[in-house]
Amino acid sequence: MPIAGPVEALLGVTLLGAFLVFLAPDEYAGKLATAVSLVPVAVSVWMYSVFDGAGNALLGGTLAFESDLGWVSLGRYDLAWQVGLDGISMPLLLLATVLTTLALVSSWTPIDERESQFYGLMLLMEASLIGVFTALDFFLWLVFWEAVLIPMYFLIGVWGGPRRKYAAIKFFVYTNVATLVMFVGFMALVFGLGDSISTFGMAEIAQALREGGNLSTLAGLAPADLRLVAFTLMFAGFAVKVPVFPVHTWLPDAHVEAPTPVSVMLAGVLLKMGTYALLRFNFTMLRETAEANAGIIVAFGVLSVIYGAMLALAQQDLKRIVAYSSISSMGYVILGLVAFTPHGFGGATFQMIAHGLISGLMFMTVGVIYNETHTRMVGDISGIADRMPWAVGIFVAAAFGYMGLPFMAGFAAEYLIFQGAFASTVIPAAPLVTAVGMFGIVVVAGYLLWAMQRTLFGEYSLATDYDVSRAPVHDVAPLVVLLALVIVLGVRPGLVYRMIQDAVNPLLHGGVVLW
Amino acid sequence: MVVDIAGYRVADWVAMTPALVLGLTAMVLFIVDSIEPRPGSSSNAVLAGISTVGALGAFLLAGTFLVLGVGQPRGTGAVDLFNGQLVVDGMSLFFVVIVGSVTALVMLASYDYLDGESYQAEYYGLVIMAATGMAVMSSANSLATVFVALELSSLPSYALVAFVKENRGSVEAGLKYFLVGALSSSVLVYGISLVYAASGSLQLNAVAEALSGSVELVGVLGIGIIMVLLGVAFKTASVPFHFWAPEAYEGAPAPVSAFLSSASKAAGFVVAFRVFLTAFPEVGGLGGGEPVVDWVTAVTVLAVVTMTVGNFAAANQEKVKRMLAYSSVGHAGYVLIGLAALNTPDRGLVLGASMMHLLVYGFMNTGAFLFIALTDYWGVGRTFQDFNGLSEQAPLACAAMTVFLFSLAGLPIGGGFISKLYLLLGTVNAGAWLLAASLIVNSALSLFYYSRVVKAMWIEDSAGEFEIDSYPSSLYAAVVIAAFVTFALLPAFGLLSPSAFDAASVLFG
Amino acid sequence: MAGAFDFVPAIAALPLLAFVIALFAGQYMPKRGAEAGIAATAGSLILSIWTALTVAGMTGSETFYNENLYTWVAGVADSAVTLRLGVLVDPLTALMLVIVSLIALLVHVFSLGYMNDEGETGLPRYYAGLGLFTASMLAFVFSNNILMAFMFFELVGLCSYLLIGFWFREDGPPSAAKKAFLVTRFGDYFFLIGVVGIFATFGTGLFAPVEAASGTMESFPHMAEMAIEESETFFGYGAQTWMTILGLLVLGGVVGKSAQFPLHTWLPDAMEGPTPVSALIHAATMVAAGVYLVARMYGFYALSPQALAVIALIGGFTALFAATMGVVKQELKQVLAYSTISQYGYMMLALGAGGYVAAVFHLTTHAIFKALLFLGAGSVIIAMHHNENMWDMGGLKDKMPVTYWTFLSGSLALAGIVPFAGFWSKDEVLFEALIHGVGTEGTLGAMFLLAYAMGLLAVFFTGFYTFRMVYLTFHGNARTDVARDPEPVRWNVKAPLAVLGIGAATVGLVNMAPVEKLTGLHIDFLHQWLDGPEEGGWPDALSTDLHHYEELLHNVPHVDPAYPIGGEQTTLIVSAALSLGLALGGVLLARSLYGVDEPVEHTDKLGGAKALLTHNYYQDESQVWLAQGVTVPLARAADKFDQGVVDGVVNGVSSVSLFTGSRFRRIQSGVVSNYAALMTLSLVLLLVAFVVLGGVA
Amino acid sequence: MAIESQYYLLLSAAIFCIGVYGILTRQNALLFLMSVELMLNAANINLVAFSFYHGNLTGQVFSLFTMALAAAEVAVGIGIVLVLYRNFEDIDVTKAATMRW
Repeated sequence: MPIAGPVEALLGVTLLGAFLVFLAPDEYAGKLATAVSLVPVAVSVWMYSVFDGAGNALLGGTLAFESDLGWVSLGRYDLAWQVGLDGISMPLLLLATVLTTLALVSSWTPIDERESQFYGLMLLMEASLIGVFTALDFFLWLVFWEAVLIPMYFLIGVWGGPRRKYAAIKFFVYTNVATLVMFVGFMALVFGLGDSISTFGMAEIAQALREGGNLSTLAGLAPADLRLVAFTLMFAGFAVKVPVFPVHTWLPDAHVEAPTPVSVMLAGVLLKMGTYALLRFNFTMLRETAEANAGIIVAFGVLSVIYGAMLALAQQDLKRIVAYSSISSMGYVILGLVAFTPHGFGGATFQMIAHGLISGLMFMTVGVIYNETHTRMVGDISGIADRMPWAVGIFVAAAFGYMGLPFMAGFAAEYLIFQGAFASTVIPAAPLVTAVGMFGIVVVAGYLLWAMQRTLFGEYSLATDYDVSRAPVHDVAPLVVLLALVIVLGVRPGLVYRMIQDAVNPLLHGGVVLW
Repeated sequence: MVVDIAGYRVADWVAMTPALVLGLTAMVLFIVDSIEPRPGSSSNAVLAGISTVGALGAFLLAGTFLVLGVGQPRGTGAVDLFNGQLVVDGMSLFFVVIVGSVTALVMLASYDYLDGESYQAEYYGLVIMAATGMAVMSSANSLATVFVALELSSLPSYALVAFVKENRGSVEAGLKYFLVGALSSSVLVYGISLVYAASGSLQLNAVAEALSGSVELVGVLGIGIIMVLLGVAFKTASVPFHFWAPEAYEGAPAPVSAFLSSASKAAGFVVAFRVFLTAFPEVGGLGGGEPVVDWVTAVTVLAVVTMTVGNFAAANQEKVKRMLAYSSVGHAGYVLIGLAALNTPDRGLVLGASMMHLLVYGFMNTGAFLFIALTDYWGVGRTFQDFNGLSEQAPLACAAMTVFLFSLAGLPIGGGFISKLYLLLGTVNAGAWLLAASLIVNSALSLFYYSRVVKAMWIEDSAGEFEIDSYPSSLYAAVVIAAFVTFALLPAFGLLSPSAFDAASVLFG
Repeated sequence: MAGAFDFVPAIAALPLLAFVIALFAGQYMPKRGAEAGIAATAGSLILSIWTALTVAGMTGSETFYNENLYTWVAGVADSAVTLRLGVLVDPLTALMLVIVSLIALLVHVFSLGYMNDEGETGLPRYYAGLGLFTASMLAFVFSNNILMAFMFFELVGLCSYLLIGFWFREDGPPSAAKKAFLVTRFGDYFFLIGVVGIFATFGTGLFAPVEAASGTMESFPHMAEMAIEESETFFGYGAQTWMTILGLLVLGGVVGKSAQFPLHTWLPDAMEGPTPVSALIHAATMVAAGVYLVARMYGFYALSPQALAVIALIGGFTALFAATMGVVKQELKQVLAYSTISQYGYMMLALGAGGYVAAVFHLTTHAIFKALLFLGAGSVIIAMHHNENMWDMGGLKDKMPVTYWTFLSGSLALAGIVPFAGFWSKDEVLFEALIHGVGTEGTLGAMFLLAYAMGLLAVFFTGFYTFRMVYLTFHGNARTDVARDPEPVRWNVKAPLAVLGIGAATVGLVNMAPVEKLTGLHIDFLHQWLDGPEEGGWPDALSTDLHHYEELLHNVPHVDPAYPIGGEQTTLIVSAALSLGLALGGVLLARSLYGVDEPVEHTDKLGGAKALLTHNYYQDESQVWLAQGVTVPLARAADKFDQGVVDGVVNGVSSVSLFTGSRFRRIQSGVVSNYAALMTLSLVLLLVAFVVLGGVA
Repeated sequence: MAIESQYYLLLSAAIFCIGVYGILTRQNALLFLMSVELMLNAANINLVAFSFYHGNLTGQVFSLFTMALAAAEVAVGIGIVLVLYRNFEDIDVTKAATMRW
């Protein structure tokens, strides 16, 4: 058991870097932070290259870069510093590190006050995200899970748009309540298991629950009801982060008010926390309950897809459009998860990565255009393609990626989800439900094409009085990198899909089996 | 009567040394001040130094004893003094640690705060006196000692609140605190007398003994228990005897507010824990039987009402200090869960959580009030708007304040995260869904109003351009230390939590 | 020894390379990237021809090829399907490859004249688009499974979007591009469901079985066949029904791409794109993709009578419907656009009515002559300085002879005048529809006959609008100054026209089935080409041969030929004479109306029908209404609901709690006596609650 | 002969209630203090009576403590009342109501 593995190194570097950046003078903060953030990228890429995990972290798989130390002993329970990676968390970790670096680069232009604080907070957020995707002890995980809120609150509140204070506090309180609700649900399970467990190790609890049976009555709740209650509370809690209709309303506000790089992180990584948690907790630990209520769950998923898309159709603000379409895309993840098929789980997880990259790309592109035009309203801009050919080119590419163009990551993810959901034996009337959900791909094409036609093409005109010029290289570079990643993953999903499958398949095979 | 401490066989009273040290410090302060040729002119530094050292000493001694296992099962087992009028066990030492640390911080901060004030010696003396009272409260094992110690901590507190004699706010606060205090102490003592009537003794174990059998005068006993509960509620600033708190905390000098809202509250709770769990377990139905006087439910009601009233009233205050005062009421409600969510085999879990919450609270709340002291010192106003853009002037202090507030709100930036979640967990464990729900609602609300301060400091732009000229070193030091400890208690929560949970489970026999 | 089949992927790879080069290096090239495109397409053409020859067995090596080359997504778990990309080469593929790469090459060359010489900007983007399009189309053609087909199908859609919207600075093109992608995407939505369904049903999407090391991987049409024989059930449906459902879902994509009713509306708008693009994408190839897909998986459709009936009806109706709209159009390219829709209707009709060869034949000939017509139109447009209104033309015959004669050849083919290509193919289509309609019992036969009737009627209109176009454009007196002195065109315009002109006149020879039937000469080469050898060879291995299809048609939906009038030969002659007569009738009417020096509009004679026709039966209006009149208000309503109700609740909660707080504050009245009162009161309350009621019990 | 213990209880309860009544009705700080004293002494009655009833001296001893503390309390109280008078020119407890809500 290594005392300090690469994961600890990642956390250490980012935290240390964060404090260095806090102290750095504003004019160097951006460059310094970017430089610092390259270390986690390098480390995580190295980890990916030597990744030797197998199976699912919670179901007795062999973990990569595991370390397990005692932390706190509280009454009956021991909290442990337990981290490790499996095929699900590894790609998400990569997503977090890479996206952070790119977001940092894309901040150079828009962020022009209190830089050192901004970049320091960004690094703090990266550290917490790394923790979220690596921690395997519930309490430790919860620490990072909640820690994400703090930098996010400031990033939205200080550097955000006109209604930033409202958006920040809304995001803050909303998600915090969700966490507490989820916490109650999970704890009900833990106490339901009684003395059979003595730690908050997610693996231990997951396996205890999957063996079933040994769940005892708690406060007059019979085991079955207890499962249902716990599932409901946890689902409700995580649904806010995802977000699922009807608990999504914090998202558009947060997205619209947040500065672009923060939106990138929010859509790219933070939303994935929700689905990651759903996968780890609800769908891993309470399989039977999930299967029994698949009809209701999938309803939420499909509803989010269609409803989010419809809302996006009604928006005038480019950022709001992308924000609502994120709700739609995350709905697919729910659809895939609840299918309980290999491609369902795999596609859902892959969609987390794909949507992370594509929505990040989308927000960055909108940001680049905003940097030049200082407006995001569809009505204010037209014919930008005339002035910013490359940025617009990438915008078009990103939009088609969002529409699920083949050979881009989005298509792979969505197709796999559909494939999995269609064949699902759990979802009632699976083919029909899937078909309904799939209609999202038409609507998404609708609003994105409409928005592009209005803003990018036609006679050049601009409502704001700024002269639009080609975007600087360091604005476009991150876009190119992201686009490249999207295409690479679209042509060769196996790069991450293989390890994902390896990690999700055990979920489908009853008890604790290594695939 | 000898007791074994780390291998040395010493007289049993040695176990009380933490409290004695505090008492002696008070005496020393009086001596120093009285041998001073020109009365009332002894050096602030010397007095602050002595009292800080004394408090620190008590804190360290108690800590050492705790580590050495004095009064705990793994060590000598509970040490009874004066035929069990006083007892030294894990719980008492734990609370002396809280009281000592808070007092030390306050004393350290007071050095700058009192700069130029008159009657400094009296101030330090009174604080240490009150601290001594609280230390004794944590050991009090008889209703008599409880009452005496409680008064010993209360009387100096009244004076301290009214310390700034020429300030109407301070005086008004003192008056209200005193009147409410007098009323509640008479309620307490009447309750004690009724309990005595029913049980025929004041020593807690004896009371439990007497009440274990069949009790005549049940009604009397019930009235007595409820009155005792309310008498203690005054000390812990719980509804309905909380009315003094907002005014007292707002009107008193900030360090005193810090001292009262942290240490005094903790002392009140240790009394509550000990009295109700040592003397009235059977009566309350904790023995498994039908409850004779269902004080557990009563406490549940008080807990819910207290946290709700405190937090909702705090939600839209104009003055930061008063907001903190109300939030302190709210936290009393959280801690009461330790006496309410007992419908479970392992009650040590939730009670230990309460104790840990009080420990963390001791640092984060003290720190928050000391930050207010700092702003007083700078002459920054008291309202939220006055804090706008403060971070540009004093980033370090504001960062510390942010740590305090977010930790109070239960975010993972300080020990408050774990302790609060552990309270929530305790409610789940006992299946007390009502408590769980109200805890969630209130904690969410508290996040809202705490972050109003953070917003003012970091997000809002400063309206009035005040200039901060001097940075009071000792006050700063106190704030920063408090912040550091608050933060450190997140990773290092385990340093003290085992003793807390052990002490808690011991109390349930 | 590496045979032609090892280079088949290169057929698509070369244009892809051209795309990359043109995109990034285009602006540094003298012809702005055209070089890359021409070289690549030429290469593709050569490779395609080599492939075709190999398939024909002239190189002596194996005459077919079907391999999985790339595992796109490996399904690790047992129940997880594996998704692969692979290449299938059989005669159909080979034929289509040649057609596509040939026309792509010619269009590239033509573009030199149409774009470069006209001094357009943004040419690298243009040639990159053409390259990517050619690549995806070719890859689509040799896809060996339906998922791969779908993926490139979508890419083709993307390219069409990019190229239609090439002139993005104007308002029309971007809008048309959006419409094109959106309408086809709507069709592809059903297609995608179909693909998912096929994989979910059979675990494979192979068009034809693959001989892998692990053993034979069966194709899904064959599996479907088996399933129907054993009458299994899928998802609660009988095999027959389920296959029909899947087939119709896939058909959605076909209807979208091949611009069949009701998803045809995008094609006329697509004429906003540069004319060479119209020629390549919206006439010869992309639109053919839909029909090609049906032909590709004909073994599947042949299993479902309902699907066949739907296809045939859609085809016949579209043929007539579009032809009528073509009658009143003013712009040259508009007429061609509607004729395209109509002609693809014929192909669908043929496929539906079991005329597999006829459909492929018409696909071939149409590709040639429609490309020709569009390029001809392009050359006219150059001459007319991008004025497309036929009423501003006239008398161009003498000014631009090459264009005229080639265009005329194309028109004759389109109108279906013997002996031009169109005659042979269209005649075969109608003949097949007729005999199968008569021969098949029950509703299916009736449907075929109905479709046939519509198709036959459409022949007249086709003849009419074609020659209306010819007369208005080239005959009579020039009606504008530009027409009097048109801009000359260079070799790079004329050469492609010449090639295609000859083609249009002669491709009919590849399958003169009537002559064969009358004389017994075996000159129905296409028929033989698609029928394959009697035993062995690719038919056995792939079972994508005509013979197999006819078996299926006979066995499952019981589609059989029968000859109403006397024997086969008489029926043949009669039907040929009938269609030719109608066509000539249309031509002559056009001549009498517009073949004069100063033609005038006769559309008013149509009366009420005129408005209907000029507004395309209000198809666009209705669809626009569907998109904006229904969807947008719905979206707005959803937004209102979201802002008002869902978010309203959230904000409501917070304001309510704040209000509660402001009330709770009031308890703290500041007067100490009140505190005492409240304390006493609560003490009493507690005593009552817990002692009087609770304790003393 | 001894008096039944519940009579003592009644007496002390009566005195206690009188004290409470005083607190609720009197606005003069000193009267407020006196009422508190009444309540404390009510408690003392109980203690002494039941110390006799139970036959141990605990109660009587404790009542001595209570008196002492009551005295101390009054001392502090008077002090506060003094400064109250200095600041508010009155010893009406309801006057000092600047801080509220």
